[in-house]
This record gives sequence, C-alpha cells and structure tokens, in this order.
Amino acid sequence: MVERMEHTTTNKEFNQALTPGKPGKPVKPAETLLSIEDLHVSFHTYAGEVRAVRGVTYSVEQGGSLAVVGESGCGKTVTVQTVMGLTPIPPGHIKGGKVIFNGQDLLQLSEKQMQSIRGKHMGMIFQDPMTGLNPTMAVGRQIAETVQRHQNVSRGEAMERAVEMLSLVEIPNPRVRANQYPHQFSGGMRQRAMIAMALACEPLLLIADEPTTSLDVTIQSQILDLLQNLQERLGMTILLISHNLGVVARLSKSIVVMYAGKVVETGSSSDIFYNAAHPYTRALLRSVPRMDREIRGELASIPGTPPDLFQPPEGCAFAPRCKYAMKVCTKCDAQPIKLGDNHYVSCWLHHEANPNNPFENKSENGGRNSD
Amino acid sequence: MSRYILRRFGFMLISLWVIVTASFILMNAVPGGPFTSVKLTPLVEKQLERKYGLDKPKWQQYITVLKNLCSFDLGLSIRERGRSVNDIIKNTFPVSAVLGLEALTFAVTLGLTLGIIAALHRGKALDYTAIIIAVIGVSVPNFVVASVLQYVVGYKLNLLPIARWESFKHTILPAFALGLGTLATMTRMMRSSMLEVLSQDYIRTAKAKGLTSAQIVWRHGVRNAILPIVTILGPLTAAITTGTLVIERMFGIPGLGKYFVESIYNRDYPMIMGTTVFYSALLLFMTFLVDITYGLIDPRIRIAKGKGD
Amino acid sequence: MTEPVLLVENLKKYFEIGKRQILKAVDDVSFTVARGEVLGIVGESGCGKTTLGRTVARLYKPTSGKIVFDSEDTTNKSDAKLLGFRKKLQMIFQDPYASLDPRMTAGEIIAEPIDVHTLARGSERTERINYLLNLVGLNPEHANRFPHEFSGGQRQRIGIARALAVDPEFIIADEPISSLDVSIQAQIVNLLTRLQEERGLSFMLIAHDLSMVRHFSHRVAVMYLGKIVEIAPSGKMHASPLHPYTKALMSANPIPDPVVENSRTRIALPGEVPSPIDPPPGCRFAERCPHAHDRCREEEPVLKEAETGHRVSCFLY
Amino acid sequence: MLRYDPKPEDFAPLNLDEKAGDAITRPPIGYWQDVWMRFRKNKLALTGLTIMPVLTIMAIIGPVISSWDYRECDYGHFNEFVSSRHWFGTDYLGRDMFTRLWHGTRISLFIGVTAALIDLVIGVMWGGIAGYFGGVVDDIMMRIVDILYGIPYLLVVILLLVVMEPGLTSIIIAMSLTGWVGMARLVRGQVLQLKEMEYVLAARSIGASPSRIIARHLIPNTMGVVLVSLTSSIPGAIFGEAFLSFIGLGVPMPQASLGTLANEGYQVLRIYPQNMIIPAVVMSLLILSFNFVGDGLRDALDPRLRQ
Repeated sequence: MVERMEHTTTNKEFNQALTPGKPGKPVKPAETLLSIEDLHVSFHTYAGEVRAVRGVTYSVEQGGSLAVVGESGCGKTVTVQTVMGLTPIPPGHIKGGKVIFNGQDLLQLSEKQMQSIRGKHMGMIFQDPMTGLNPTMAVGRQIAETVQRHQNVSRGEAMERAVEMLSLVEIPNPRVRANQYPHQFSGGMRQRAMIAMALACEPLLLIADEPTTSLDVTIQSQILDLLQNLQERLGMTILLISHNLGVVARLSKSIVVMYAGKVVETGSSSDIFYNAAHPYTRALLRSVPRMDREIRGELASIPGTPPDLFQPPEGCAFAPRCKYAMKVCTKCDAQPIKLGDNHYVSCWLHHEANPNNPFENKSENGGRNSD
Repeated sequence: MSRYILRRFGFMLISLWVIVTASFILMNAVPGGPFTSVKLTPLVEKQLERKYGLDKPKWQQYITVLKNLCSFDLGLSIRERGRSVNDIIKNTFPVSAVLGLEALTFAVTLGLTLGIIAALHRGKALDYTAIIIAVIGVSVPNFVVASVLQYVVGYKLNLLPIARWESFKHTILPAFALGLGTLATMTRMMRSSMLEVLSQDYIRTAKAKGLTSAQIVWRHGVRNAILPIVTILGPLTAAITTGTLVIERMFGIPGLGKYFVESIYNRDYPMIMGTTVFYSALLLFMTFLVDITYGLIDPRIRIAKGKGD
Repeated sequence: MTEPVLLVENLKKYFEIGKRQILKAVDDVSFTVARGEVLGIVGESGCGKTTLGRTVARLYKPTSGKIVFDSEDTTNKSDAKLLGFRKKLQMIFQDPYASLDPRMTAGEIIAEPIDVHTLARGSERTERINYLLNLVGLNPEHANRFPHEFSGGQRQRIGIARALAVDPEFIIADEPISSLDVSIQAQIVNLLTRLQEERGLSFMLIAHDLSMVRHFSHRVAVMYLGKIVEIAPSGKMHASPLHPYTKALMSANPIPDPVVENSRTRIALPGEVPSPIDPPPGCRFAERCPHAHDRCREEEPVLKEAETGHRVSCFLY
Repeated sequence: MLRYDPKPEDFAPLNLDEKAGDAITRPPIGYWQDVWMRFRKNKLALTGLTIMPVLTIMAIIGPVISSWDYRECDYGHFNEFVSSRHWFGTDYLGRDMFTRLWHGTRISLFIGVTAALIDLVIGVMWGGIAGYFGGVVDDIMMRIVDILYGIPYLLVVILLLVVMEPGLTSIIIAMSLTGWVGMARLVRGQVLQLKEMEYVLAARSIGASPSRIIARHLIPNTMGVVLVSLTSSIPGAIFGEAFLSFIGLGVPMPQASLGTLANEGYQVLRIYPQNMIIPAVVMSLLILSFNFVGDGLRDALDPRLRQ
C-alpha cells in the first residue's frame, strides 16, 4: 500500500493554532473529573456472552473536551452508558472496574444515589433526537421536569427555566415552542431541545453520544457550533462519542481511540491526528477521503471486519486486519506504552524490545506519518 | 379534527345501514315467513301480517324499516304480544348495562395493573404469573368460567348467589365470569404496550435526567403505553356485550342478552332483528367514541389533524 | 464527446400526499451522463436525490419530462417493456440490511437477475454465481449463507454482485456506503472504483457525503429541494463552488484535521430545509441564503452555464 | 491484566494465513431454523406444541379406539360416572362420553381449522391484491373492509345462523363471512410495508415480474405474521362455535362439538359435574395450546429480537 495522504501540519503549528496566548507558560494541571478504570461490561444474549467492554481506562479533565472514537460495536457507547448507569442489567453485567466521578466510585452507588447524580451533575444527549423525546409531553415540560427533580423550585419556576434553556440553545420563540410537542419540531430543533434538557441543571459533565450522526451536514454544523459555543461560555466538560473524525477534529482537544471493546490509543488531538501510533488509528485516518484534498486511485482501506465479541481474540483484536501484525500480537495484548505527555498506545510495535518499529523517528520528521 | 370526526361518523352510519339491510334481507329469506314457528290460523296470520305491515311489497317494508329506525323505532316483538322491541330494550338493557359496566371496570382496572406489573418485572416470577393468568383467561371460554364459579363458589362453597339479580352480591360472579376474558386481553395488551414503550429512547432520556423510577414509569411509561390500549376498548366492549348473552342466560339475569337468546330460541324475528340493530348501533357508537377519544388524547393525532382543517 | 448514455430532460416526480397536497420530490431536473462517466448527486435528506435515482431507474413513473437511456425513450414504458432496459441499468441500494431478502441465501439473491433474464442455467449458472462472489471479494462457500449471517460490508458486496449479475452498462448507486462503518466504506468505494474502471461502467452515485463523491465522481450535481442548483466537474466544484448552498454544504462538512478544521471560516446556514410540499416561490434556497435579495424571492433562477461545463442556478452569476 | 514479557522471536511478522479471514465458522442457519431456535427457548410455547398434537391425535383415533359410537345409547347406563365400561362415563341418554368427547374435539377442530383456513385464503388474497396494486383498487377494497370491520362479528354470525339451515356448513360459512376481514387488513399492511422494502425494489429493478415478486418475496415474507394470525384465529373459531352452541345455534343433534357437550353438561352440572368439566377442560386446553404456540411464534418472529 502506498502512502498517498500527506499531512502538512506539524505538531508545533497545531499547538499554536489551538492554544491562544502564552505558549511558554506552564498550564496548571487540570483536575480529573471523570476517570474510568479497567471497566469490563458484558451482555448475556441467547447466543452467549458478548464482551462489549474489555478493560477500558480513560479520564476526562475538568473543563476538557474528550472524544471517544471508534466504529460501531467497539464499546464506546456501552462505556458511557455504564458511566451514566444506563446499561440495562440484565442482560448487561458489569464485571469489574471503577468509574470515579468527582471523587466517587459511581459503580458503588445505589440506583437511588445515581438518580440524584444523573441529570444534575451529568447530562447526556443521544444519537437520535427523533425518538429521544417523549412524543406525548410538551417539550418545555420535559425540560422543566429535570429542573423540578433536582432543584427545589415550583412548577412555574421550572417552566421559566425551561424557556430560558430553549433560548440558550437558540430556539426562536422559546415561549411558544415550550408548549409544543416533539413532532412539531424538526430534527435539528429536537437535538437542541435535548441539549437544553441535558444542560438544564448545569451539570459538571455533558456526555454527547453521536449527537449529530442522524442529522444533515448543515444541521450538524449548526449543532457543533452550538456545542462549541456553549462550552466556551459555560466552561463545560464535554465527553463526545463519535465515529466521525471530522466532528472530533472540530470539537475535541483529546481523543481516545477504541477498537473491539478496548482502548488502543489515547492522546491529544494533535497526537492522534498527526502522530498516530496505533496501526488502527493510522488506517482509520487514512481511509476517509478529505474534501479539501484530492486523492487519486484507491483509498487506503482496512481489510476484513471487526472481530466477533462473543469470542474475542486472545491477543490484539486488530491483529487479523493489521499489516504490521507480529507473532506476539496473537499471543497477548500489549500494555499501554507511553509515547508523550498524554500519548499512550497499546501496540507491540512500540515495545522497547521490538527491533524494528516502522513508526519510529516520528519526532524527527515533524510528526509526518510515513510507512 | 372536525373533518376526522365527520368521516368516522359517516363510516359508522354506513356500517349500520349495511347491518340493517343485511338483517332485513335475511329475515325475509326465512322460508315460510316469520310466523311459521307459531301455530296460527290463516285468518289470524293475515291480521298479524297486516299489523306488522308484512302484506306490503318488500321494498315498502324496507323503506318503513329504515324510516322507523330514523325515529329509533325498532318494531314490535311477536312473542311478547303488543310489546315493542323498544319497550323491551328500555326495560332490560339497564340491567345488562350495569352488568357490562361492572365487568368492564373490573377487567380494565385489574388488567391494566397486572399488565404494568408484568412489564416492570419482565422475565421474573411475577411476569410469568401474569402471563399465565392472561393466557388462561383468554383461553378458557366465559361459560366455562361461569359454570366452574357456579359449581365451586356458589354450589359447593355456598359463598355467593348463583342466580337472579337482586343485590350487589348477585352481580359478583356473573361480572367476574364476564370480565375475565377482557381482563386477560387487557393484561396482555398492556404488558406488550408497556414493554414497547419502556424500550423507547425517550425512556432512556428520562433515566438520563435522573427521574425516579416511579416518575419514569408513570409520566413517561404508563401514559404512553395506555394510548394504544384505548383503541381496543371498542372490540373489548363488543366482547363483553356478546358475553352477556351467555352469562345472563346462565345466571338467570333479566337483561337484554337473556331476552335476545330467548328470541333466538323462539325465532322471534322482529325481536332478533331489532335487538341486533340495537347492539350493532351501540357497539358502532362505542367504537366511534373510542376513535374520537384516541384522536383527542394523543397530541400527535390531535395537532396533526387540527392543522389540516 | 459521444452521445450520452443517459439523458434526463425536465424530469418531474410529484407524489400525492393525502388530499390536494402535492410533494414535489423532483421538480424539473435535466442532466446527462456520458458513457463511462460517474455523475455524483449530492444533497441533504429530502432534496429528492433518492426519488431522482428511482425515477431514472423507472421504479417510479415520472410525472412529466423525458428519460432517454441508450437511445431508448423509457419515460412512459410499461414494466413489461422495460426488461431490456433493466438488463442494462442496475441499482445498488443504501441499506444493506433492507436490500437483501432475509429468506433467500446469498446465492439465490445473486441468481435472481440471472434467472429473470435467463442468462445461464445449471452448472453455468453456479459458475456465474461463484464468479460474481469472487469478483466482490466473497467466497463461493458464502453462497448458501443467509443475509443475517453477513456483516454490513459483506451484505453490500452481495448487493453489488446482484447488480453486476446482468453485466450492466449503467449503475445507480443510492448512498451505497452511508450505513457502513468508516473502515468498511473505503473497501466498498475501492471495489466500486475498480469495477467502474475495469468495465467502463457509467455511474450515478447518490450521496450526502461530499468527500466520498469527490473521490469517486467525474462530475457532481448538487440538489436542493427537488432541483439541481449546481452541476460541474468534480475538481471544479470543489475548487470553486458557485452556488451559495454548495458553498455552505462544503463548509459544513467537517474535515478530519484539527488545524484545518479550526482555522477555516464556515458559512452557517440558518434554519433547515423547508418541506417539499408547497415549496416557496422564487429561488427555493432564498430563505436560507446569505446573499438573497428581492428578486430571488419572486423569480425562479434557471440552471445556466457560468463557465464551460459548470452550470449554476443562481442570480449571482 | 496479565503482563507478558515478549521474547525477540515474538516480533517476527505474522504470516498471512495465521490471520483469521472472512470465513464464517458457524454452520448456516436458515430463517425458519433460526425461528425454531428461538421458539424452543419458550417453555410455554413448547408446552402448547406438545398439547396440540396430543389432542389432535386423540380427536382422530379417540372415536376409533372406543367400542362405542358417538350416537349410540347404552340403555340402562344413563349419567354414569367414570367406569371401565364407559371410560369418561355416559350422558343423560346413556351415550359414551369418551367417544363423544373426542368426536366433539374432532368437530371443533374441524370447524376451527376450516374457518381459519377460509379466512386465510380470502384475507390473504383480498389484502394482498389491495396492498400490491394500491390506488383506486386498494381504496375500494379497503372501504369495504372498513365497513365490515365495524360490524360486530358474532352478531352477524348469530343473524345468519338464525336464518340458515342448522349444521356444520352453515356455521363455517357464517363465521367466514366476516372473519376474513382482520386477516385482509393484516396482509394489506404487511404488503404495503414490504412493497417499499429495498429488496422488493431491487427485484423490480432487476426486471422481476409481479408474479415472481409476489411468489418469491412478498408471500414468503408475509408468512410469519399470517401464521401467527392463523394460530390465533383457530382458537377464536373454536370458541365462537362453542359460544353459538351455548345459545342454541351450534351443531345440531346428534352431532356433538365441545361446545354442545359443555352445554349439555351444564344442564346437569350440579349432579354430574364431570359431564361439563371434561369437555370444558379439553376445549380450554385446545384453545390454550393454540394461544401458547401463537404467542411463542410471534415472539420468535419478532424482528426486534432478531440480530
């Protein structure tokens, strides 16, 4: 396979583009708001146990914006649903791990305690705004409901707050709209309403699970603008789940890449986009055509299909599709290897004992990916 | 909305007209005329035929029947000399109505409750119990239930009266026997409707908002699950109404159902026809009401329809 | 260039929605596709691109206009008379889960066109099925498997094999990759590119994703509310789009590169696509257009040539 | 997690054949095989599927293995309790209840299955034609269905039976006259939905004829719901006949159905309860088994439960 895409941006340029102001001054280390540690979640189906999440570890910093990237079935949604306590049990089964949010292990809390955290400290928006709203309840009421549940306010005050929220998410005529039903809203408006609902109690963390996947591009752009805008204004922490690398590039500062129920690589946005270390991340980046560049001939593609999580492979799950696969890859999974400040990769290629790492010397060529 | 109502109303009238016409044709197709089952001299038969307008051409009789119907006149009974069908209905229907309503109320409230409980405990013992009760309730015919109740509760245990229509105690067994099938249907429907709703995305949204389980179940679950249930109230009323025919006869209750069955045994054709038309009108009207109610309570229909007019 | 393989003129497809409401899904669309050319049709949901594809494939009866395929006017032909046309023009569908009959094996699905057109029998038929399976990267052992046993990408390959079974000249692919995973999308696009080049197929590629269309098409047409607003060679369209809607669409499409993505200016479009039932008079894009003036709301612009081979329907040009 | 210290030879590249390919390792599973796999997980459905053939076989061989005829009166043995001479006792005319019971089951099953099959044939054709052709044809056909649907089913049956010659044929005709309406609606809905499925569009774009599309795509894919509906309309018809017997419109003497047997038994309930209870239990079991199977089948066919 021949390398056809060339990244023209270097790591340095990237950091300058993203962090305005004094580049030299050390930033005070941000506090960790959410950390997921070695989480294992399985589902019991009639065909057997599906090991959807197999030891996932990542964390989100206060005020940060983290994106979890991966294809369908890689466990990214199950992970955050477990964080929210929304994984149905049964058939779901949390086999181990910790979810530390704001100093508390959420997995140790009772359902009742979780109820008072959800919606109040953690808000969530989902993929499909068409089905996410109760069709027989006025939109304003659905927002007010959250407020009433978590704050000691009257019905009227809660409704006022709902109208306020609708105008915050830039819905015109919020007072009229509050009394309308979801089917009177378009897809984009419904997603705005969902965002309003999730933010009504000013949560510490907003989890956005594929928030724009079912929307048209122009509407997607509107919603992304809104989320960016809100994050700047409210200093909100956003955990974004997406399979769309473009969306992630636009919205997130750090990235977690998942494959077959595991984290394969984590790092800053520039680490991932310009210095990807895991063959899967690299292949993924190269398989999407870019609108701003012409690519002649074949697209780089990843052969095969993701593994069946009924019987996950012994070693690295990507090995069967990986052109760099080595003997060790099928024996055992690699531990995360530190490559930079926050850049970790789980891949044997980067192991110190590996005599010929094809991705070495990356610092010398300024982060260009070359094979 | 008003156009929708008018349309439904039109359908109701056409269905009713089909019933009337069909029953008129059928009654006239009876070999030997309506009085064959009663021994009469030719002279008396002539007089009777004149009295009931049977000497006129068929199409005139048909017109008369339609005209009478428009003024809610269902004609005269042949067996019960001189009594009009209207009169019989007026006297007996309230009894049937009480029995039917009692059965319906019991079936609907208990059925809904069982259905909700089953759905909330999906796959657990309570769910299986409810499913088994429901399938048995649907499968065992009401007259079997009635006879078992009469034999065990009434006759062997002597706990409740098994015949006549005097006090509330007398209504318990027949209402239970009549309502059990409906209760079972209700449980099944409510269970599956509730399960369907609970699997919807907006329930997950409600959970993500941190609502308590009770709030989720009531505000978002039951409210939405009950909507489609409203539409089966029409067929359920029909089931209860036809059920009264058997139950009233078994429990000796002086309701319209008992009279109707007797008129069938006696081949009292005007009475059969009149009662059939009455029952049909009643049930069609119930279905009509149910449809309208559904349109009114579901904002998706209410507002969509309202926009079009 | 030689005579186009497909010529569409003033094509309209209206649907009756209830009483006296007409949905103008495709409203006066004209274009041509040359032999061996790939024409990309891009637009957001509700712009009529799928209806356009299905009408050209004569799955829908056109309301008015003209479709000439391979010098044959197919506009008003009955299904029975379209058999020859159907052998030459095939479709690939969007949803690999809904486009394969769940009761048929992969082999039966691929065999259906062979049987309908009685192209092969007995062992020759089996050979042909195996050949087609190989062609799209599946094994002959896959022939007796049912669709639900395949992954999305594999299912789409079966759909492609079915379309190729009659050895067509023209393929209409309706969002062939939009429901697939990113890593699988490239596989399918590469397969289609290879087939197109090897067999000199003509393509109509319907998609909402501009980047994929750019990669695969020679020319691109952008649709908005039932109309083509701009049509140009692929490179030109991307380098210098003219219509405000095309510009907005392109700027809304996020690019997987944080520096580029965070430094470019975007045109934010207000509102959403209006309903194709009773569309507004004048230019259909006027109410969302940043450059709209009075004339746009009164008069309807026509598609006219702004540069050679680059046509746009906008008063600005 | 297990730590592994790799040896130098571990870093040798992996041969291509050591990678897993696209091969599907599981044996091929057909559609109905898949349905059956899910069906058999349902205990209630399996129970139903066991009771159903037992009762059917008894209905066929029961009257044969008994030494009595269902019409035959054993004088001097009226209203007898269970004995070796009469396995299930006798009725008020001294007729053997065992023979009559299975004979009655036979009649009830016959009515149920025949009425349901007639409904099926008319309903599938009516609904299929309306749904497939659409437009004016559909409009007219479905208005007729709407009107008939509004009319209470059992009242029409009563009305017809009052007029018609009593007998098996009349009952089946009367029940089928309006019974098909539900099936027609169901099939039409299915066909409308399937017609828009991409695989039907694909078949059309290939050039498949309407008859091929109907035979190869529409009918096989409607079979599921039709089957579920059939398993629920059979017990419906059995119950309907029993109900009619109870109001004096059932099969005429000396024929017997489970309904007429139960009705006769009801007359002597207090003295000889077994005469009521035995046919009632068999009837309930019969209806129950069909309902169990129907429910199980519906769940097994539910596309949302499929993967």
